[in-house]
Amino acid sequence: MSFVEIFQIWLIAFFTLALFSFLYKDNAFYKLAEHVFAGLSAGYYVGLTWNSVIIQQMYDPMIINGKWYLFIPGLLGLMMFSRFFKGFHWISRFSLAFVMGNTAGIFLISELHGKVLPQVQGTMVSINPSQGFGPTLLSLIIIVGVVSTLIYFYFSKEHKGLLGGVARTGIWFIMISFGAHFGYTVMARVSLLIGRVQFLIDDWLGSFSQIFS
Amino acid sequence: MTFWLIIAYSLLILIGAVLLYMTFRKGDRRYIYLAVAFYVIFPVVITLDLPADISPEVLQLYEAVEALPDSSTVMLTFDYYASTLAETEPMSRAALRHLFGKDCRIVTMTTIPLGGPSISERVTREEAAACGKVYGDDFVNLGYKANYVAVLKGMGNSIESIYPTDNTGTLLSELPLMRNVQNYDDIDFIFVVADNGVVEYWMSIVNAQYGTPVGSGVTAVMAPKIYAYVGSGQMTGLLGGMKGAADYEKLIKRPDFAVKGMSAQSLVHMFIICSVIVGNFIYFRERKYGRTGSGGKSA
Amino acid sequence: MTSKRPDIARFIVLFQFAFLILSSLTAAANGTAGDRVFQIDRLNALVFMIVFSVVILIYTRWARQGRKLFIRKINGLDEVEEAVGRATEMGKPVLFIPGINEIDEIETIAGISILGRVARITARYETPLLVPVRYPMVLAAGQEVVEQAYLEEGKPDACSKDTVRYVAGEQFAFTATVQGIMMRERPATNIFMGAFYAESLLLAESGNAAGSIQIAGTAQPSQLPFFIAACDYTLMGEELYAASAYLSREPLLLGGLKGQDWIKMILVLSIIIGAILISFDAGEWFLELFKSV
Amino acid sequence: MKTTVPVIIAFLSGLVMILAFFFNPEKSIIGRLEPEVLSWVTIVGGFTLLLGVVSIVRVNFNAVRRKSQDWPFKLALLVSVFAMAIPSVLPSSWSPLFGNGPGSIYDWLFNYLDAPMMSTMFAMLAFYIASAAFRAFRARSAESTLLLITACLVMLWRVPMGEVLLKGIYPGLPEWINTYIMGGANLAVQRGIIIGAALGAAAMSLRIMLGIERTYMGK
Repeated sequence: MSFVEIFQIWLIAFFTLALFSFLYKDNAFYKLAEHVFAGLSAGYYVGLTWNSVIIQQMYDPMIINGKWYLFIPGLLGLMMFSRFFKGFHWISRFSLAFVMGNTAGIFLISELHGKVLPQVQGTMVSINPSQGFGPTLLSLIIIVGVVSTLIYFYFSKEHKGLLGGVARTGIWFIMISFGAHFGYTVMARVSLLIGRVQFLIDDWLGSFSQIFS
Repeated sequence: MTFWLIIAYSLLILIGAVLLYMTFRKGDRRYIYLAVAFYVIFPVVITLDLPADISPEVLQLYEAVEALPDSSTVMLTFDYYASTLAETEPMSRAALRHLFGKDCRIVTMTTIPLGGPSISERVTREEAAACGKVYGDDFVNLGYKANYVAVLKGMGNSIESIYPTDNTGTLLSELPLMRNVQNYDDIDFIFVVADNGVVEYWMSIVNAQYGTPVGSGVTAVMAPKIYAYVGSGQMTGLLGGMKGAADYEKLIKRPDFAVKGMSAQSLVHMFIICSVIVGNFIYFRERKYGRTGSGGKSA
Repeated sequence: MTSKRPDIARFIVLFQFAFLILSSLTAAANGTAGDRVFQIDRLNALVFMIVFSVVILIYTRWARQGRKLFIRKINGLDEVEEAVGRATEMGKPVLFIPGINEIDEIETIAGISILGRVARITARYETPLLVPVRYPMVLAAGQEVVEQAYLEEGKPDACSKDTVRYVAGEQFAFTATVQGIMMRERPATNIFMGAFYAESLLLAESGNAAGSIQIAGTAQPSQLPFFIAACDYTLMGEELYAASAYLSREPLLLGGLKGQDWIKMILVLSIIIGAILISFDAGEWFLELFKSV
Repeated sequence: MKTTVPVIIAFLSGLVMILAFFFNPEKSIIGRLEPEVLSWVTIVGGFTLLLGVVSIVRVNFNAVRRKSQDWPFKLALLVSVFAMAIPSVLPSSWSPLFGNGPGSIYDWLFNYLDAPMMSTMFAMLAFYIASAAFRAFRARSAESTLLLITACLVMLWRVPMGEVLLKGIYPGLPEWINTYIMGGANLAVQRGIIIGAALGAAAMSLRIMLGIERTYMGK
């Protein structure tokens, strides 16, 4: 290992341990790591946006490919800066409206087409008992689960009587699902910790022998 | 050896019990943190291995890939950030080994600006070197382009319109592999490895609109949501988290990092379950005999 | 201004119908699937969208005409005001996070809308408000709603330029900073509304350790279990989108919720009918109605 | 002007996306418009970057100038912002250290500071999930009992050691959990939430397009 490599490993190890130290309590090391991290990541987005958006998506197509009409989003972007001038900040609403309206348009159709239709379709499963006990039970669980969850979100009536009963079934289903999800997620989180621990043990502790030999 | 294992397990249980006791005694959640750290570090030092079954979703994905004709073209995505490498990298590696082993041609890409291109470059090159594969003929790395919705849609029309060059700036027309790959029609299977919602766009845009089968490896946290899509047939097989990766490593008979990590998993899971059981036991005792001043609740 | 709105609404409905008729004609006149100008495969989505819009707009119209529309109590939303009140009593700030996504995600817009409502409450109580955000565009939108809210409550000076602040571009850098804010500024109330991912539990556990009252809302099913475990109140899925309407108590917005319920009932019926038809092998045509390509 | 024009802009920009969805991108101009408009949105977003930088610099610079609490850390933050940002916007043709390619300052800072810190923050979740489970999983009511029982069952099922234990109780139990809990109840609820949330999102989108909901201009 070269000196530079060892330096890099120690740097990573320092910031790793500094962030972990927050688990014990808030302290100066964590504060340092937190502020450096925040600064770098803000800077990272500057570089990223500059290179992959302003240059690649606007400047290059405009100058090289002659897509002159890209000045329109550019203008909308510049209008955002009206926020810096008192009395003119309403101009930035035009740009916000453009972006929000765009989002709304995409989501209006994509939520209905890409989510509601296929999920509703997928729930129409056969409950014919001739397919055997297991599949029928599964189909029933799915149909009752989806319907009762949807009913739980019904806003127009108090959850009383029949509606209340179904909604209560819904909340039971929701709790089972959330428990399952929580239990399922533990593994993912521990995996990440294993990754860090492996780094600290293999690379960082490993570098000690390099230093002392 | 067995003797030392028994000693090791007793030690594990003893330390866990002491830390749990301290948690209740002091009402301080930091003892739990300490226990978790201990249970993760221990197996990294001493390896323990236990057998397990393979989940059907993993088998489905494995079989879908296995059923591809040799030398088909597969798109492999690296839609994950460096932060989830521990879970996702073993999946990418297992997929690469499996696909290279079948002489498939692999097109890789990423929708992740932060680190995505460098991760895909590093992982594919390492695995390709191990399998003796050549860049440009056997695999191509397209890299990253902003705005994934537009990228995913655009590639249905023409990959070249979205990626005029590969990750290193070589024109696609100069890469032999890409000459026969215009759009999704020329891709037989899409293997998405993702740690975020992009995987749903691969289904709702690419699978739904172009019909190319999509299989995926996702982090454990996303897996339950994606189950819904395996059930509805929009997704062909699923690797969920480290266990999914370990299962896949076993299926391709190349056990590696994920298989090893599973013993640390076992210990932490067991500890959490024990702590919940003990916590409830004490909760019921307190409720029966009235609160007795232990700080269990604030922990 | 208000009188103009029904015209837009009527216009869109008319427009959609015209579009439907026109597109069916184009589709019918055209050749094979690939050549068509209109994607006829998506006709069902178009019809669904029109039915959806019409139902929502009818209810909105009824609401405007002053019909009484009942909306049940939504747990968590009633507590928002109380939680802000608690912060006021303790003399501590309220922390609001409108999710961690860019504004091209509808959940973020929902979060921003709720921020507008919450900012009115904090303006009324003169409670300090902290809104760290992760994207500059969310910053702009957030500043706009907060400034407007304080202006409308007649307290434009109580709102500092840095109430809404951009803290970091990356998910976990953002989280690290917010954790720091939670430990140092000790907000009495944390409100998380919008799209959250892995950081949900980091935020909620740190907030819990700092002893704050926490109200969360997200439509990300994968993060709901963690908010449920670590927050005092959690809005699930649809409730997040209902929140801004609910908090505003404007009949116009509440009307939309009734419309949603109506559609929900249609879907529930469709699921049951579809399942029965499928069970007797007679449901293929019915499934076709819900295909998505 | 201040409110009507934005409503019209929002309506039109949403409408384009809806129209584009139904038109064949190969046969009509409007179908091709979609990626174009999407990149417009990205460009507008790109410009707001300066707003972000101004905000973060102003907040921290004021703190440093007033020497308020923790000001040395705020200074570190400012230094980090500029250390990362300035070399990245300079053209790489000036020096290999500029730009954002391999070997640049930007790349180095990302790989050796930013990325490891991301992983570390993410890894902290392992500790938090354990403490959250310990604290929240109490059998206080029927609902919370269901939550904790399924959570424990699934945790057991997920790891090889637990799977052995579950099989000891009843050989079909792991399979049962996979089929009826994960693939049954869990799938059903996820679906229910997805459908409900999608309806809510679509309704919200409609309200925004029609200018009924316009918090972003103070209504």
